[in-house]
Amino acid sequence: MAEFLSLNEAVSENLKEGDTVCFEGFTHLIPHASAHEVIRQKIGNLTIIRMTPDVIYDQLIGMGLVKKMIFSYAGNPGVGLLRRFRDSVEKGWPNKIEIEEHSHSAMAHAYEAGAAGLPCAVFRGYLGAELREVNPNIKTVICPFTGEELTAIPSLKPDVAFIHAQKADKKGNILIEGILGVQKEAVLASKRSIVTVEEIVENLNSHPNATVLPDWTVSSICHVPGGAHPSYARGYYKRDNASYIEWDKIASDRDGFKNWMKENVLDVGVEVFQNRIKNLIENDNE
Amino acid sequence: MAEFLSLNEAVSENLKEGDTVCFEGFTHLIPHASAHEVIRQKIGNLTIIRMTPDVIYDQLIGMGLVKKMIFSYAGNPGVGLLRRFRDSVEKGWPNKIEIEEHSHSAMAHAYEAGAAGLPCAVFRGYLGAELREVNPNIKTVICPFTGEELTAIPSLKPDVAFIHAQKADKKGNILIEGILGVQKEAVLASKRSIVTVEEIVENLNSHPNATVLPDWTVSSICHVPGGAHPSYARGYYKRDNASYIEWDKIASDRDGFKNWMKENVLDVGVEVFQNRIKNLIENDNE
Amino acid sequence: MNSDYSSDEMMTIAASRALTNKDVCFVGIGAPSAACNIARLTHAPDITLIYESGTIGTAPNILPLSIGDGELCETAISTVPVPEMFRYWLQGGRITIGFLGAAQLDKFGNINTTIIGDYKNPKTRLPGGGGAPEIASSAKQIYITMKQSLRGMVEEIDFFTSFGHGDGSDHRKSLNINTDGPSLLITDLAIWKPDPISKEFTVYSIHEGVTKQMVQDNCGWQIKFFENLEVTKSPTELELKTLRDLKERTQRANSRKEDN
Amino acid sequence: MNSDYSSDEMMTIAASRALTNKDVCFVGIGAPSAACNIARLTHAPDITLIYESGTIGTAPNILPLSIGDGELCETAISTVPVPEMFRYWLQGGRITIGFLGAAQLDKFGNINTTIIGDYKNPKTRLPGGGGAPEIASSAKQIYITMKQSLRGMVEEIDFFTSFGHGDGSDHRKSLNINTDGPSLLITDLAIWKPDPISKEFTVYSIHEGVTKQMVQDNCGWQIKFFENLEVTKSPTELELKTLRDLKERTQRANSRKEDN
Repeated sequence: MAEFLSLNEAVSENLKEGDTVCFEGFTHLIPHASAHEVIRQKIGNLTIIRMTPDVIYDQLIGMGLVKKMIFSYAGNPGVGLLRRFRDSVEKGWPNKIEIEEHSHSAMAHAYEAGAAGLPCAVFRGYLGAELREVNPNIKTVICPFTGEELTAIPSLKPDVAFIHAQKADKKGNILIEGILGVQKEAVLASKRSIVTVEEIVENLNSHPNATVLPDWTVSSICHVPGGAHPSYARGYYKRDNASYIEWDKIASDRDGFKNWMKENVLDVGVEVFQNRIKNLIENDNE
Repeated sequence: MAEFLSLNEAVSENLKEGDTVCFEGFTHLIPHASAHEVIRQKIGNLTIIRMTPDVIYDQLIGMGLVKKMIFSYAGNPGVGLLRRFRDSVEKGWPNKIEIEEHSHSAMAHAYEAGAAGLPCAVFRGYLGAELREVNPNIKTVICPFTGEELTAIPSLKPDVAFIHAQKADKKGNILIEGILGVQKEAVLASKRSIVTVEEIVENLNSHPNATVLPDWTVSSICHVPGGAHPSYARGYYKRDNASYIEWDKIASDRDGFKNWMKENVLDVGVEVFQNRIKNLIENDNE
Repeated sequence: MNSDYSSDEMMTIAASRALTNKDVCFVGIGAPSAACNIARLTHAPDITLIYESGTIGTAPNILPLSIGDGELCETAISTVPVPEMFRYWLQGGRITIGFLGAAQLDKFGNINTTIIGDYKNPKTRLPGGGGAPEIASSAKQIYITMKQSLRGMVEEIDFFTSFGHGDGSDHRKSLNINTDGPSLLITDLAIWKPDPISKEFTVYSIHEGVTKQMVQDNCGWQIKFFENLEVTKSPTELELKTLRDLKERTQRANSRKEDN
Repeated sequence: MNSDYSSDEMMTIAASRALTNKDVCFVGIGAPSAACNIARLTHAPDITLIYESGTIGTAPNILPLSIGDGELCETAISTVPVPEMFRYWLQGGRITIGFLGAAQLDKFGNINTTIIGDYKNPKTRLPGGGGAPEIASSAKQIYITMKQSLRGMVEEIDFFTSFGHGDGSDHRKSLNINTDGPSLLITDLAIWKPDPISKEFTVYSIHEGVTKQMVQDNCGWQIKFFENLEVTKSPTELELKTLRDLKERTQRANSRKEDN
């Protein structure tokens, strides 16, 4: 049953040094505030999972909190490469992270299989692709009816999933609308989950087939308006493209990165997020 | 790309003697009008698939159009057994159909795997269950990571899927709302598909995450108001429980069954369906 | 105490008492559905009811006649596609209680709803397993409700539609089934629990006014009783009123439909 | 004829011309996205555009900066979860054209977007494959767009992120890959198609004003040309205006956001 907590409490109660954790969001609804709280609490030695690690994973890596990353596309969408990730993989700063690399299809299947309680995902993947030569977690099974060789990878079952959603109702049911990504699967595949939301409402009043996570599937709910910034929350605020472009420059050198993190993450609290979206609020008249 | 046709044309263009066909609907949106059109056109030697074969499958079987049935629960929901199905299996009238029997979980997985383009579905199923002794299409695969023995069954890939939906837009995109069953999977798993709809509208104006089948995934669309009766269509009319209860009596003897079919199916046209729902129309003031 | 009630009502109410606010029930139609909703309307308002049609967290005002009635969707927190229901919710291990009925039941909680006679040439062809084979292995615990009869409670079932405790003791574990299996049987005459060692269903509580002999006379195997045999408390006024009101609302809603 | 256009514009417009109303395109960001939307806004209004964020049948009024921009969802027929996108829509075989870019490309259409150097100790760590490994095998055909350079079009790629025609000829079939693979390469200088037998990308059409030598000078392998080499028609006024208007709308929308 979901507990309503402050983000500070939710992170310290649910995430431990050495855990396997995912912060999911597919361009939309990326849980930035949660990642910053983890950085402030300096919870390290993490194995971080995400289909599309972008700015927050660059930050976690640059701050030295990451032991290993499982992923399928490490880029700053629409901008370029991830400079802190590259510095770690190419030069070992601040530490050389271990990587387990997959394709999007594989990761999506692995979350889906995790949510479905299966030990592995079976799909048609990696045909002729070299990742299967470098990733020992890509194996095969034979279809017992056609003899076709199919691909198998272990399902993803993180210790903790962080997601950001539009709404929770008073009971703790969570509503996600728009681009859904793999968030529902990530929560259902994980042992524990923390959901930050834009708003807490009396009733969700949602479409019968809308994506709703019942309260008993979630560990903690935190009211964090703006908690996805510079990602966006459909119906609330737009993507802050300028911030993504700026990140490329901020992350380009180690000192610049550290200074920015001190000023914008370590020395501030979760409340800064609601100021950051002020100029991005969705306006129906626009 | 979907063609708008009369149900008569759609059936004769898409369904052939000997085809494998499913009429899907999970209590809600069962395509009764389509099954009756198939019966009028006397297209036989069919392999019929459905998780929950009920009245229309009893009718197809009783009319001698069925060679084989693949299913997981053959009953008249809330009423009892299926008398024409029993007469075929127990006494061979009008012919003894072949059966391939599964569980709901297996059938749902098999449609899902068909939609996903896979040759088989892999899941955790039939543990200790005797169906695996009598159904040679239940096999196993071993998880290459944990060694767990998982269940595999062939994916379902019908020649033709029939479903009933609430709305099509002018372009042919289909909207389904409420209890969704396996209809989307059935259409995507099938080579061809026929969708009867309550209404054709200019724009669906639907929720972004509503269940919509794009026009290019459907073969034919037919405007058949009431086409699910005595099943129901959320937002249009309620389930006609009395008809389900009556069916038990109608199907209880061979002559009564044949007379009813002549009077209510063979000698009438698709237009009768809109009259049958007149007293069942959903009323918001109720 | 109220003695003016039927054994059916006693069965439904006894089953409802076994449910708690923390349970997530996979509900079948009939007695299980009534029991779950009585629990929701009395002592367990926060219980989660899931029907295999994909409706999660339903709170129907009337009892559905089928597992896919519109009422279930209208009152649900969310309605998901059926493949998702079986993959994420049942197989995903999220169900605490699976409620099953049986045409034939043996003492180890194995259930037959497939055929009477031989599978290839059945004497009576029953509906089949539906969701039961995987409910039986995926739900953390299985509660069974059925009216007792010599035809229904048999020494040997004709077909293993869903696996209970097999031949008893650790048979489930030996097949790598890691859930508890049948842990409660509620009949119109008694409440049964598996013996901790043998896993044989053993009478735990006899409904008020019922004798041991009556329970045995309506069961096809030689019954064992727990040592400290209890007596099931009769339905309270509230339980009985809640059940009867629910049934009356249901009947009214259905007849109104036909009167239209 | 209009000669006042960039080679980038020529590349995008040449790519757009290869698309038809019947196509279902799996679209990546950048040049592919622009090409698909120009096709939609000119000769192929009924083309279906799918982005891997789950948006099906989108018709964005401005170009998205990422594959998950809000604009894609708002204009889509339906937005589905990402696992469904990869299972039902890509793996299900419903995509006619997969559009890919490349950091390194070889003559057989094999693509590297993973690393430069050695996988364990890369000189440059690139983003990785994303959707590409399965797009390359599941989409009926693959169209590739990239600007030509000696660094990009190489004799041997450092990593097989996604498989094109492998070593050429029937290498795909021998791996049980039953789709066509790379069937078109559109660069800023030319249009290439695979040789019917060897599957080597061979220049089919040179953009107006470009010479054979220029194409060779910006390609790291020894080029072959089809016998009846064509000249790519320059962009029409309509094509150019549609592309520039789209880019202007996009820029305006993005800068307006920052001005707020």
